[in-house]
Amino acid sequence: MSSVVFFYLAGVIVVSAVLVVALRNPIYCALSLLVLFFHVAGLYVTLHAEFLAAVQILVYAGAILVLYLFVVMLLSVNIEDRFHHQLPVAALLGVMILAEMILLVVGRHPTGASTAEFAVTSEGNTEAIGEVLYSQYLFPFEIASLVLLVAMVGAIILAKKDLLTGPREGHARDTVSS
Amino acid sequence: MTDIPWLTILIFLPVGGAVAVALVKESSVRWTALLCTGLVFLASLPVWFGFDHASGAMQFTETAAWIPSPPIHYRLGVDGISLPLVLMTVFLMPLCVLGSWRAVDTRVRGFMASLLIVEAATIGVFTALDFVLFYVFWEAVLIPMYLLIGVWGGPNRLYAAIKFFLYTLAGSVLLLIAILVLYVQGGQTFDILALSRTPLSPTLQAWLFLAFFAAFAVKVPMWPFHTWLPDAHVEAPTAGSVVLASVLLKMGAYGFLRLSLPLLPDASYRFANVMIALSLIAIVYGAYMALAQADLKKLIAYSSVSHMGFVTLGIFTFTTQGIEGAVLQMVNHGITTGALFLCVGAIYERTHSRMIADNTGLAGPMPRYATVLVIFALSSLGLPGTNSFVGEFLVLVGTFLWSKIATAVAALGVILAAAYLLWMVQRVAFGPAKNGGHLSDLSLREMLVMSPLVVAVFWIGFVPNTLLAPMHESVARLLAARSGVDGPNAPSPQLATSVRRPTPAASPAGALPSMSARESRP
Amino acid sequence: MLYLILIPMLPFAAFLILGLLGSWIKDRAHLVAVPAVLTSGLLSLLVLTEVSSGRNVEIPLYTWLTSGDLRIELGLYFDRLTVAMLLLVTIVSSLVHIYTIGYMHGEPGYARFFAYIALFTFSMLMLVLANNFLQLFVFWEAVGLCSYLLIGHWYERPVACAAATKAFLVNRVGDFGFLLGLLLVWYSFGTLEYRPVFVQAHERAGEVMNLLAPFGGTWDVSIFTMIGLLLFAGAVGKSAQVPLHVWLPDAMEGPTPISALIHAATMVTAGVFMVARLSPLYELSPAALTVAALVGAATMVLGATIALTQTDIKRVVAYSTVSQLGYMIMACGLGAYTAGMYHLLTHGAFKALLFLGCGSVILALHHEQDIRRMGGLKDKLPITYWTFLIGSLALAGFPFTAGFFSKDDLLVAAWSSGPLGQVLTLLGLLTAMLTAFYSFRLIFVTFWGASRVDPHHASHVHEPGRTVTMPLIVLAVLSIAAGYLGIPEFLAPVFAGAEGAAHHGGPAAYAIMAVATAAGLAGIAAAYYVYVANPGLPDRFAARWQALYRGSLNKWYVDEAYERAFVAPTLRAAAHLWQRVDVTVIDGLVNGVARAIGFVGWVMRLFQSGQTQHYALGMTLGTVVIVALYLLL
Amino acid sequence: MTIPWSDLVAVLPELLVIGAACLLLVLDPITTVPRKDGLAWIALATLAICCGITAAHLDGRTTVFGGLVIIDGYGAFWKLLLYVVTGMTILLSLAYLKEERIVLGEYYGFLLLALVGMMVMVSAADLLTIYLGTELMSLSLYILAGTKRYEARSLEAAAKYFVLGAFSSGILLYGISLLFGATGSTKLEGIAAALGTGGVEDPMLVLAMLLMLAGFGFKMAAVPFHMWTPDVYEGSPTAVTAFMAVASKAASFAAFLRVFVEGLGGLKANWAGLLIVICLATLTIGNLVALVQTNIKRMLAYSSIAHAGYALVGVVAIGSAADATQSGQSVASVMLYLAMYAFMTLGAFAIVAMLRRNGLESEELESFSGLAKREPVAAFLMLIFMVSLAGLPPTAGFIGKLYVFMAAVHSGLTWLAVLAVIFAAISAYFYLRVVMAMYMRDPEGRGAGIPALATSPALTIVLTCATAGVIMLGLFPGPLVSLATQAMLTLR
Amino acid sequence: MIPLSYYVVLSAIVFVTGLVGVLIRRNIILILLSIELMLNATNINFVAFSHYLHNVAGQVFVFFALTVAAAEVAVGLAIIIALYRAKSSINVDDFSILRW
Repeated sequence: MSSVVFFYLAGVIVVSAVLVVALRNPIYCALSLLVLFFHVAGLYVTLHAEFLAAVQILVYAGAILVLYLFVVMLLSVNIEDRFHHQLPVAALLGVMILAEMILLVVGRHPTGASTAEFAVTSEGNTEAIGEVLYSQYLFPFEIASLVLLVAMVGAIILAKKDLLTGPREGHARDTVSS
Repeated sequence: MTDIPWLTILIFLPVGGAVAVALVKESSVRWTALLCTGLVFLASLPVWFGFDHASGAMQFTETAAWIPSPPIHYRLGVDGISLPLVLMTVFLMPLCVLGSWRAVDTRVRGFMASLLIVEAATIGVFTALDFVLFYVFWEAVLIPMYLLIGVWGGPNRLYAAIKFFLYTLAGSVLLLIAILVLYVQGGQTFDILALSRTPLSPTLQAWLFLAFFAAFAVKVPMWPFHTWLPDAHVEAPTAGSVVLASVLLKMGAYGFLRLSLPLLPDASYRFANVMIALSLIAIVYGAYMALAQADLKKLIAYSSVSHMGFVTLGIFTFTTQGIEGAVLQMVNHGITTGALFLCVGAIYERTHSRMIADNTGLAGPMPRYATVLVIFALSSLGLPGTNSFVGEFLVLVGTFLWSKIATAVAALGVILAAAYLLWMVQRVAFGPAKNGGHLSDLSLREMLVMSPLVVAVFWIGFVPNTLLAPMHESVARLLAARSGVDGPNAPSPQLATSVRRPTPAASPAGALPSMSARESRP
Repeated sequence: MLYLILIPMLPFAAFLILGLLGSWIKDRAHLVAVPAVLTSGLLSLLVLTEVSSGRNVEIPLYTWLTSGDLRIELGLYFDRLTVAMLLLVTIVSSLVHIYTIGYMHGEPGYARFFAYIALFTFSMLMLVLANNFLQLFVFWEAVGLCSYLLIGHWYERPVACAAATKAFLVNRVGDFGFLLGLLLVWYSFGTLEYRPVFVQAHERAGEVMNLLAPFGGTWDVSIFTMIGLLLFAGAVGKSAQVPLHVWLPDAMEGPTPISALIHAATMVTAGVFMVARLSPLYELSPAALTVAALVGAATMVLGATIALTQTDIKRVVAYSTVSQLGYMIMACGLGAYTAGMYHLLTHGAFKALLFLGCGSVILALHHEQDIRRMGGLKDKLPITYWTFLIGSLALAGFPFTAGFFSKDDLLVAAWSSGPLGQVLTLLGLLTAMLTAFYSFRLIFVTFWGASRVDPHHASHVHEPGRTVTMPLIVLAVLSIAAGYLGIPEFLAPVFAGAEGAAHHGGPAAYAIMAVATAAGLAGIAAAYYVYVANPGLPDRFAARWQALYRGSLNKWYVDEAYERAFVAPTLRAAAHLWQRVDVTVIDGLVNGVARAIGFVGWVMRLFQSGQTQHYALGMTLGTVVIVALYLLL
Repeated sequence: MTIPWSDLVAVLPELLVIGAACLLLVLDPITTVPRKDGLAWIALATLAICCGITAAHLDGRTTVFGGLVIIDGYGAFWKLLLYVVTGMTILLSLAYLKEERIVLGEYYGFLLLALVGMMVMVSAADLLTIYLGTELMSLSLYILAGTKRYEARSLEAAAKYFVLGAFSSGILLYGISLLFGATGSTKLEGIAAALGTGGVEDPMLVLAMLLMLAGFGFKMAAVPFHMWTPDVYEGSPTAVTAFMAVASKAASFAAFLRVFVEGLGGLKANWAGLLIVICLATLTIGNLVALVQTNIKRMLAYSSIAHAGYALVGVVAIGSAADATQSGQSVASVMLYLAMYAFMTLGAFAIVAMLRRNGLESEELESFSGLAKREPVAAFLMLIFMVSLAGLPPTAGFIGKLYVFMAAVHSGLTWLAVLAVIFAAISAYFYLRVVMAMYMRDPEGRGAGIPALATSPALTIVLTCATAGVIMLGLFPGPLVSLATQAMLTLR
Repeated sequence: MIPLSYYVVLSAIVFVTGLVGVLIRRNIILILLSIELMLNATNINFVAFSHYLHNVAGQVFVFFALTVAAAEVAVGLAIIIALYRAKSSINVDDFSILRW
């Protein structure tokens, strides 16, 4: 049963991932990414990480992706006519890397933990995470908040319109006309 | 007397002078520089007179901790080998300043400052007893010299300057690694004297020798690493050429003497044949090159290659005479070649050409100049009674003990030297005056520059012992250290003190025609 | 004894004074130089008295240099040999000094000239007085220097400068051997002082060295032969022996007094003196002596043959000098040192005389040197003529002149030295005839016959002043008297060890004397027959024996040969070596490396395309490559 | 849930800087343009205080927050260095922003936030903290790179930096995840323990290690992860470039060393092998491509790559060191090298930043022509920095190289040292080109066309500090050496 | 029960896909999407490992990774907008003023 679920999820994840990369229309890409997010969340559930699953849906699907779509719309990005000309090299490379990884990862002699039969019960649940987050992970939490702060302020600075034209574009080299 | 740190004074007085030059007002820059170099010369006199001829040990030594770990010290000292070189340096510097009194009229400040820095650094090289300190001074010479050539040089100066810089640098970086290897392998110390007491495996010695060789051979310069020299000389301003020829080249030879021989005795001895071969090539080849030159400075540059060949030749004969001759020859070359460059500079100031063809028959309009030129030319071709003869003769004596054939080849160089120098004199000094009487003869200032050199030429020529006496003990010690080592082919102890015809065992195979009569003699 | 030091030092002092204050002293230079040289001449007479009483004097000067066990003490060594040379040098030098006053009068380089000849006198004296090999060599070179400076005295003349350079270089070639010989002496004996070496030499006769040792072969040669030959190379250069004789005739570009002093009487004889001085060494090496003898003989003949046809008055005398030096070297080579030295001294007198004679002729004719534009001068220049005649007679070995005695001694000694000697004696006799011929050719062409002098000089050709003529007279006297001073007896003790009882006398001696005299007279007669009796003859001879004539006239093309064989190739080689090897190969490599590095950088730079995704690709690719490397290794 | 106060005290410097940063961000809108300089001075003051606090941590080693953060001498050394560098950058920016007329109070805030990120990086004991620190630093730098947005180059730089940065951090994160999988922990000591108990053979470990290498390599600008460097350095505002070139490189090296020595120490042999390749590549590319640059900033970018290569020589020496003391000395050598490098690079960038031509920043090599004629002092300082970068005595650059190479020789990597030193000789060429331009060429253009230095007190201070650093550390490196040796001991 | 390696392989595939996406898409937005793929692959790893190793740290890591991802997206999109305003293009290969 569980394996069926896994293979379903895995299949969809892989396919949607490929689609994200392969589709021409950005909108479709974003949407297939959305599909991917949901299935990843599903995967989390099967791994007893319900909290993360929820966050995945909320943050990724709810926030990030919407943001993407918003920007795509805003900039009215048209359909990408062609891939970057280094496609063949990149593809080849991708295959090689995949081969290497699988070689290295699967070729490892399994440590006892990996094949352990008993399921994880307690770790997955929310308060466990909450507990650690606010006690021993307090400091990283703070840093994370700073990261977000930087992101916010930075985004504002970068996107603020009035700052766009330099005060001295008069003699500024290759000045941007806005 | 010795409680005053004379050597430190010698090194840092010029540095102070450079700072002063940078600060004083434009008009008095020259005088400041002259004063400073003069003071340095005076400061060297106590060292000269206070030096104890009877001891070959380092004297006027100073030690101060510099960097705790690894233990790098500020360690100075002079012995009979470095003393003459220091003296020569401080003796020449005031003349350089005087010599470029008029020649340099742009950015005099920087010029004099660079000159003083070079002086400080070279004195440092000659007196440093800590390997890192030595290296620091060694490299510190490069930048000011680079500026001297590149800023105040001739039309093609950029090329010459960068070539000089990179070539010599490329050689000396390997020295740095060698130093580190020595430190790691040789008992965790940078003290040159201590290192000279630590035995190293022959293979390691060989590698280190090659590294040293890269640094020193380029500096000397030995054939075939000499090609930077003509370019640098031709483009450099007069004083630059003088410093380059008289002082910088000596650093290389001094390196061989102070570092290769004592630290790597076996390797030095093993490579001796190669070194001698290169020196011989340099002697003859340089002379040939000089024959082909139409540019006075190039001619003298190539003659330097030839003369420095004598120096390296003498060093690697491992004989008292050879080494003492080499050291003396360093000083001689410094004086004579420096003087010749000053001569060229003097004429360049007048005719603005270094070409022989443009400066002919100067004896008519400039008798004093012609006299001086002839004197230095004769000194340079090793005429007895002048300084170079003594040096070359001693080197030849030393070489003769090493190999008669080598001596013959070297002596060939003497003939060729006579050829290109006299030919030069014949064209430049004699013959019908080309650019008529309007050339002014040497001015009082120029005579002030030349006369000390003339005196030096003849003084060393007639009383060489003044310079040789301090050397004896140090050289003896150097060779004793060599023979002390029980290397694969260590010579008999008596070879060290004075090589009275070394036994074939002591000499590289076939280097010496053995004299069957020897055996019959007590 | 210390006053002896003054002998060399007075001229040196004169040199210093003139050298430093010359520009101020100017025309008063002779007031400094002449007294100095005269005084040292007188002092040498004092030494004569010292030495003739059999005592040799040695005065150490100072330790010149010490290094290891090499220790050179300069010193003065007086014995009969040196004193004889001393007198020759000082006397001739003094006379030349005086002569110069008149000859160089009004020249711009007046003071300089005196300074140089004073320096030369000093150096020559030191050379003669040397008590060790190195001192000998040092002043050997020093006199060479003076000769160089004096030949080039008129530096505006390119010819003169060229001649000066040539003289110096050719001598250097000889000195190359000398230097090596010197080193070998030190190497073998551990000292460079004469007497220790001589002492050791006797004990160590027959010592050999293997020349092929470096190449593993064996070729044992007596060290004395090696030393002898190497040192002799120096003599060959200095004394203008074949094949290094080429510089001497060119040296005639110098002022005539110089030719008299340096290139006739003193410096050029240094080689002979050296061989004589080192006779104890040479005695131990028959081979070296034989070489010397043969070289001497060759030079003797060659010089004479060339002298026959030269038209430049000074060159004729110069070649005769070459030839006479050949005589002396030959004599020494045959072990007849006394005779050699004897001839050296007499020759010094009459050859100086001849040169000074030429000088006064040239002076009278306003620097005309070509004998074809002379003639009939005997009435205009009586003193010159008569002195010149005496000189020529002495040169020709005319009976009862100094030349007669010395040359006769020489030939007799040569004959008595063995079969080789006898062969060479015959050559000597032949040469004697040639000598007589060319010297009287000179007399007849220059002083006899009709005047061919450039007309607008002809009118006021007159005998030069007393300063010029006086030396001529003195020398003329000497060229006679030198034969009666018992010089051989004076010198003999010096070489007592060297030459066995090479006594003269016996029928052979008289025979040779007779033949030599005959040869001389024959030569004179022939000259008279050809140049006075029927003047047409020379041209016909020339026409008849074209080749011979040309050869002789062009000095057997030796100079041209050297030019082709050595000078030109060297210069060409130098130029090629520079362009092809130094600039192209060696420097090319250096710059090539630099350029290559730069090029690599330029290529690598192209990877930096500015395309973000290329960069990403680069990162990935790099990772993959590294993994691959890791997996492989 | 309990808030560990003691731990909070331990990270007081971080908290202070954070506070200052927030303060600046808040104050910025309410301060008028002329008084914005005040913000900079606030930042400086904070840094001064932090120096005081951190200096107290120079010895000893305590882990806080359940082993996520570690307060030790090693971190303290880097922090002190970072304070100094940031301080100088702030001063430089004072002059620079005024010159470029960029009115942006947040600027200093971001500098400080980046500093926080770096501080976290150097004192992190857990891959999570390191990751967060890195991201904080990077994000701030992305934005700073883009602050000169009226110049397309600045934007492009920001974009490239961001894309590649995100890419590399993705790779890094993947590596971390694999490492977590392989060792079952994200704490360095946990990892070390896991490695200690076998599992070194695990190929997944190798992959993880490699991916992390790529991630850090990107920040350290090591070949082949260097390609962003020239573009971003050239495009960013010069003051920011200086900050990137010095501070972020130093922090990345610090974190890198901590991870690979403390965490992956067990894999020394493996990563040393990989690093030799990277190191050689870095030296080659950095030095050779710099030869052909005509834009000073770009040249300095390549030179910074090259210097990363020299520092890597020291790292390789750590990897192949025979015993603990040697590896310790090697660590110290790397620390010293980066410290020395910081001063000379900052100095060079300061001069480049303030070199003005027609009132514009002029980065072309030609614009240095004849600088010595009109700006003797500036030219001389630039000369000193160039000489130091070339590694010639008697400057800091030489001492740094001396130590790194000694470490290499100690670890038996003489051949590597030889190669490195030869590259150093080659590098002299492009540094000297600047000297050549300044001293041996004549200025082209006239009037305002002639480049001149826009001097200001702030700049004077920066240059004084830099020069003092370069010269003093060159002549008397003793104190710093002992400091580094002492700090190095706390790294295990 | 699914072996751990399955998850790892899955994440590897997703990761590589994202990586290739970064290499071949010209539109910055899509490049960012690809990067998101890579991050998700990472997260899958973390969660899987934390599950199998009974270690909650992995999940915490994912949590923070999410946060950072969000932040990156914010900054990234801001840059994109600025770029778009400046050049009216968001194709990466249009930006190559800076090169060589």
